[in-house]
Amino acid sequence: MSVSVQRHDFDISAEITDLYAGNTKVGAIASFIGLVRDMNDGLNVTEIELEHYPSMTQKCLESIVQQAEKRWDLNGVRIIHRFGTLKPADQIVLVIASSSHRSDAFEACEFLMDYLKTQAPFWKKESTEVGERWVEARKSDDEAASRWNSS
Amino acid sequence: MSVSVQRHDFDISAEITDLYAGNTKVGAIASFIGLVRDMNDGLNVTEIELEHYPSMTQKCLESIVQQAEKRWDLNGVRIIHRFGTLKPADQIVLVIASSSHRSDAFEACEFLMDYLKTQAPFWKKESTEVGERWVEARKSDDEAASRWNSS
Amino acid sequence: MNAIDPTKESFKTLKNIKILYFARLRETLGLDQENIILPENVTDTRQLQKYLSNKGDVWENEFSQKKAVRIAVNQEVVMATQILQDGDEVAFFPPVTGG
Amino acid sequence: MNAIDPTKESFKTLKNIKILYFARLRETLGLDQENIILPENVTDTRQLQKYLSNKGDVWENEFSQKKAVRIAVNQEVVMATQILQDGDEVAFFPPVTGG
Repeated sequence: MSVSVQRHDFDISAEITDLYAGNTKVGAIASFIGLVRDMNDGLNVTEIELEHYPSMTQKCLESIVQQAEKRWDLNGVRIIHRFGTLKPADQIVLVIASSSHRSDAFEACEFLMDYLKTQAPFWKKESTEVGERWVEARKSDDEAASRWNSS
Repeated sequence: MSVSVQRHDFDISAEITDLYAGNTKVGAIASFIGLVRDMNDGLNVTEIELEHYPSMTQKCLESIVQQAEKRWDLNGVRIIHRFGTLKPADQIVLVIASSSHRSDAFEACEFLMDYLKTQAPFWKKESTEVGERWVEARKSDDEAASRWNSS
Repeated sequence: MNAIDPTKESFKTLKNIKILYFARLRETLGLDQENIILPENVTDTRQLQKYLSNKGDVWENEFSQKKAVRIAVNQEVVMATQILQDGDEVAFFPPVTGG
Repeated sequence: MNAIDPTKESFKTLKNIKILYFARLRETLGLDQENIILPENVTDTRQLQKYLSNKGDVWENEFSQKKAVRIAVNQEVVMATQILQDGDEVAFFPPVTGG
């Protein structure tokens, strides 16, 4: 398990290579990258500021990874989440789940993103054409996370 | 849309960068890499030979991509599938789906893999400790593909 | 779609088709492709399978429905029986195992 | 878990806690963290919220339940009311929006 909360950018190829290097049991690697979009809720976004709660963030992400490792047969998990000032098209988050089996890798990756979205202590503030604003949490994210309770 | 059937390896970072370069509408990139495992159905695999049906493969993969583009709101799709001789830990297949929204990217990526697995004309022959054998199709792959019909 | 070319009326039943064999079939039949003129009584994919099965030995083994064989006509998988046209490319192969 | 230290019996009700405010709360309150000694009548997270709300103005606005506020005690989100211990780190923040 490997969780990083960092200001600097990341490279998915390097992370994937690190994650499975030499492990010939891995047959499937599912990954997700979240990017800054230039538009949100009808306004142009020129920049975002990502704030977090350092002493909680790491613990929270590690706990999410442990939950995924209990539910699915995984060979490796990697999460990187950035903080600080980011611009449109910048990478925000990377989640990788590797497994012997495709469905485990896919489900774990989606679960990790859903839980991260609703539990990890990050907050986005957008700079828009009409000033700054804090991004509001989305009901659709809560719903996405809650479907893992029943399955 | 971009589909490649090729003998040579690929780099996921380069492919992702090509796919969304400059498109600040993209918020979510889901991807999948399939790798050669060193063990399958209880036998050690030292090498696989991937055969395909060239004039059909490209058409088939493009048709799968078109189906995904109809079902989900996608900004870009990329499929690379290799053929020829591959060894354990070698990359076989790459699927990338990008969207403004995470659930579209995830679902399209999983759909593309499920359909590719059951429809694209590729066949694997494994070299094992007890000789060569053609890999048998899996019922679980047919089931994975069929769930997209009802949803 | 059984279009008749009036300039070649006497050859109207002559259909040239190309057959491709992949993977296990290619190996057991020892053949990757062939061009054949369809016999008059072979007009669709099902009859073609029976015709190939009647060649006996490994052919019977592969085409007598004991083994799962998929059929594509002109690079598209056909699920039901399909009428064959002159110039068709017919491919026989096992269930796919890529990805 | 209300452990009593017999060597400090006269201070048994004194609880020092650290409070952190994040994102919108940090900005509207103009404060990112503070250390407080809990008043005797404030023993759990719900009472702490009421206590902060009673400071009026922006505090009332943020803590009178008009706005969604999440609470973490010692870096773990608490859903129900939780008893506060000496040394606890309590964080208040809006619903998270990372990823």
